[in-house]
Amino acid sequence: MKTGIVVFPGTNRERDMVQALTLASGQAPQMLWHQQDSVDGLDLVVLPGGFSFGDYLRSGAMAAHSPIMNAVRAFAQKGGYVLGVCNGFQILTESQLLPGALLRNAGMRFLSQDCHLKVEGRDSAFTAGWQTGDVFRAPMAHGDGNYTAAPDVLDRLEGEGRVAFRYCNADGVVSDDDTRINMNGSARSIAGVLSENRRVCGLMPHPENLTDEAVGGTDGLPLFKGIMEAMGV
Amino acid sequence: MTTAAVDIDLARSFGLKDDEYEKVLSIMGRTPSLTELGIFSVMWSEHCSYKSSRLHLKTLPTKAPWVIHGPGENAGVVDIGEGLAAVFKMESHNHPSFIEPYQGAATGVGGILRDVFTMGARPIANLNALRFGAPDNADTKRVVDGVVRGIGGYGNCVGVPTVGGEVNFHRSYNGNPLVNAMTVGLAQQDRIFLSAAAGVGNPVVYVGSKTGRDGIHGATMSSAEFDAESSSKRPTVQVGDPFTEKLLIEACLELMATDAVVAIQDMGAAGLTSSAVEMASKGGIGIDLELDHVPQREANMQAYEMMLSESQERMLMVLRPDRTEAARKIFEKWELDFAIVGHLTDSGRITVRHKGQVEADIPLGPLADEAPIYDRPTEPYDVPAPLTTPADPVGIEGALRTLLASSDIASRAWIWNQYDSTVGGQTVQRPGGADSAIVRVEGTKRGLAMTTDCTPRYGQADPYVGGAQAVAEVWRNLTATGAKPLAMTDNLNFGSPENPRIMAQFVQAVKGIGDAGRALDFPVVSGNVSLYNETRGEDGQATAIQPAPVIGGVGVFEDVAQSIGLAMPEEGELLLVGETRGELGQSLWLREVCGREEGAPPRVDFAEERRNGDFVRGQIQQGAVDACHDLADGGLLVALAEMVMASGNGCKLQTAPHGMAEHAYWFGEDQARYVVVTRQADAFMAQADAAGVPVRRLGHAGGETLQLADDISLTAQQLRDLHESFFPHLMGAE
Amino acid sequence: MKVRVFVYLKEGVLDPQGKAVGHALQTLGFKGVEDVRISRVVELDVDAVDKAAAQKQGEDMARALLANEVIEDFRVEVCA
Amino acid sequence: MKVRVFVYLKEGVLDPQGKAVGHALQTLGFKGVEDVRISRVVELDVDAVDKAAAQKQGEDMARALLANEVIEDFRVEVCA
Ligand SMILES: Nc1ncnc2c1ncn2[C@@H]1O[C@H](COP(=O)(O)OP(=O)(O)O)[C@@H](O)[C@H]1O
Ligand SMILES: [Mg+2]
Repeated sequence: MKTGIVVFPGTNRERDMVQALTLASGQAPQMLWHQQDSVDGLDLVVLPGGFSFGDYLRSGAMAAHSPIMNAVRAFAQKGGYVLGVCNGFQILTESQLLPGALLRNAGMRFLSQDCHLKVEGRDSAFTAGWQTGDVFRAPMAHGDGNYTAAPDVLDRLEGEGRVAFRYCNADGVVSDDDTRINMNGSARSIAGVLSENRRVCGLMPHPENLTDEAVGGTDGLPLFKGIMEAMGV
Repeated sequence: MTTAAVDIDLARSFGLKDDEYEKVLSIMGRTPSLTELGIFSVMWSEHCSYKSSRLHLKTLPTKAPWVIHGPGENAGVVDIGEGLAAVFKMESHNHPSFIEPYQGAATGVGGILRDVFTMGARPIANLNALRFGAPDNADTKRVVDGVVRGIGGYGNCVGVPTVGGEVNFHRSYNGNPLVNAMTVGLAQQDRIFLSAAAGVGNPVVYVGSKTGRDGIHGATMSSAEFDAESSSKRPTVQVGDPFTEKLLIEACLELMATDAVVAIQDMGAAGLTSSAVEMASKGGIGIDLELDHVPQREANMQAYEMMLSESQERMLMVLRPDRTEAARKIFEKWELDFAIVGHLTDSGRITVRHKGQVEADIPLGPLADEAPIYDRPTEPYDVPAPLTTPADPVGIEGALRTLLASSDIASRAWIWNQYDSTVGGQTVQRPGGADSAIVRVEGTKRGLAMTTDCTPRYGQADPYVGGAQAVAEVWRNLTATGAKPLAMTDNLNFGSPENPRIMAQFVQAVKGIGDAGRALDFPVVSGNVSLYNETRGEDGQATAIQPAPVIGGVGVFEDVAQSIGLAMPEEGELLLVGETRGELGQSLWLREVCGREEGAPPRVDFAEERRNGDFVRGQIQQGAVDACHDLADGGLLVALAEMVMASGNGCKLQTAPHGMAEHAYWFGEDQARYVVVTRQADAFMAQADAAGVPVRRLGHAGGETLQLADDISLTAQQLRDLHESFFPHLMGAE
Repeated sequence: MKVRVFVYLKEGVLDPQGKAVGHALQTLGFKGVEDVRISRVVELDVDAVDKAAAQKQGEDMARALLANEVIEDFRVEVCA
Repeated sequence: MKVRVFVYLKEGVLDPQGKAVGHALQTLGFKGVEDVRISRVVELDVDAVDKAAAQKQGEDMARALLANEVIEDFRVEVCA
């Protein structure tokens, strides 16, 4: 199986992602520069976290127009797997590969702390490493993670089981209005969503930063194991 | 601007003293041009020349077998094994952070990052030491908000985790906060880059952002005290562009992996002037600059402005001529400006040309060597007498509650939750988890421990102890995680050196740092001096800050898996290592509970410090210790409460020993002490006895409360509620 | 020609920044303040033959990059 | 009354956002684009008896919070 990690100017969590993917699959991913116009031969494309183009204007906006995103779009249309984390999620919504948008955190401050996520369903490669309803810990590090979409879009996402992860507390309690749980103020506590074919996934927190026992724990590892399994690694 | 007549009045307004201007005249043999005067004034400013501090800094210990480069380079370089080196330094951005807290702090972070990656190191961690005015001062909230956002805004964007730091509040910082930023980088020992230029004819290359009229005279400004007029003298505030900095890091490191770079220097204070002068004079060579080629952001920039601009995110390099085009390609890929702005000569002079005119032509030798050095007078300092233990007005529980909620002890989570501490994927201990932050060395089992510390109230009372204690505490914080302390950087923040009392503070603090460093085998490898931290009140009186000789330290683990944190485990016996005399002079208990800032600070005994620390580290490295916390602000009981809050596990404590006031035992700030939690208490005690290290049994880990006696029992949540209330309250409900 | 592109959140999309600023203004004692909305203005010089062409360029740039039409609307002004 | 406060960076102050956006627009094929500056507009409703009072309130709010006068200038417009 071949994975690639896209690097935009300002991307800064690509090394974290290399580490996680290598731990999960035993294979080092390929690095893709944003000006490449092809992702041929890959099975999974990852858009990692960071501040692509400084996050100036809007997070992810300028990256969404990089040459490589045309290739990623075509790749996704053909059923390729795409994972976007944090800035990667913002780029996927800006590219309209995923619905909705990510606004400034409700508290107007950058949030860097652990949150808990609830796995809403295990019928995607990105969630198959857990059981439905599982709760896991993940670090957040973002200023614009406040997920929003029109009410009918939100209804559809829920109806089609395309909410991948929701913010919750350590006991799995979800509470949209509790700023200690849904810290960035996301609509319906949504932390991660899936595309219609469930092969494109975006989420704000960083499971890749908890994949190594020596560095904080392995709570995030099932995400990567699940992807590998789905692709037969 | 070019029309301003150069004379002694102009020289004074540039910050030069009359005799300094005389010296300029004699070096030049004529009246200098405006640009030349500008170059002299910034090169001879306190900030660039260290004219008041240099004599004293020379006394610091700077050598050890593991030191690769000590002071004199952009950052210190230390051997951490496996052919790798830690590269680190601390830098202040105090005055700009009062004027514009966000940009001041942000550009401070940008500047220290450049000092580290200039040397070929990838920055792997940032720390910051912050000192703000009294919580009830009108400016404090604005400054805290801007500084914290600025540090986060810059560090988060460049993708360097901010893993540690410290914060104090005191009224002496009301008009003059301290923002000291430290960066730690990682390099290969055989790929360290220095700034000495070499090779007559080699091109001088400018990379990064374009030059604007930012911060002209920032270097002289940061050496001038604040007064009512300073707002009108404000240079254009420098705005940081962390995105460009990120590109600059990647482009420079990519270039440094080739053999193109002969020398490289960031453009920090005094921009193009200091970088060009330093590179050429360190290389004993001359330099010709053609300013027409400098990438410019604004129209009609004068030579004077370009030479003094402090626009951010710029670097100057000397390249091998045959590699220049390959280098250009790298910077084009990263979409950064790249321009050949001059070349090296054998003239021994800096020559600046603009639009066909020679705007400056100065002999480098005298510019560097004849920079003024002052042995400034000092006035003997009265050190207060030790305090007789005062009566306890509130009881143990009341004092604990007060201390946990007080400004200097309260949880800093509100701050560090705005800093990305995990980016990079190597952060083993985030803020709050251990006495030092711990970052794994990518691709190895090794780790680095890092911390910053200073206790200004001790130094206010006794500057020598202030310097020595800061070093001891840093060394202890590294030790408490199991790391081997390697070296330190310092950031010496003081008032005006022209005041003999302040100069005495400075001299004594440096002496304390030096003595501690020698005794602990903990050399100084880099540092920074920030003077004139004073505010002039309406009555015209200058009030100096509490002196802050801030120390940043780095230690190493051969196997980072052996490191430990401070969180209370579920079980184990609690032991107190070190002798307790119950010293309450200058303690937080005295200040917060009794409202008194009095007495002598706690004694710092280097032999005791070293003996206890070496023993504790040895035990940690053997795997005998499950958690460890050093004792500092607030003393024993505060340390225990911090351990309980970190995990939620409680502990049950024995009563205080007889023969000492209870509050002096629980809240005294005696140095050289640690709390350890171990499941091998008997063996630990026996070995301590053999090593001559005093150890006392404190009680046991377990349960859900911090339990002192039957009537004092606080749950972790109760403790946290007290601890976590200060910042949200200060910053207002959000 | 100078073009100004105003980009603002669509009616119905919560504006966290506007909300925070409104709150802060009230805390500062500006009592009657309501309905704070913050928008972005991108000012730029374009190379256009006439006002209509400049207007068109502004709109194209807004659609292509300056606005995210999922959440934002925009308005273009050509100033002389 | 509706008040608009325009807040923009002072002449000469670096605008990293504008710089990056200008660059991106050129990459997207908008060739003649130059001198991109990004500013913000705060629109709000104030409780004021007349235009002059609204103008004054807008200026007070700009000074107190909306603009950072160290690096930014502002302009207030009252719209009916
Ligand atoms: N207090 C100090 N102790 C030790 N070294 C110092 C101290 N202050 C400055 N230095 C060293 O002097 C050199 C010049 O420092 P500085 O001017 O702050 O560097 P930069 O030009 O990068 O800002 C550096 O090598 C620095 O480490
Ligand atoms: Mg430097």
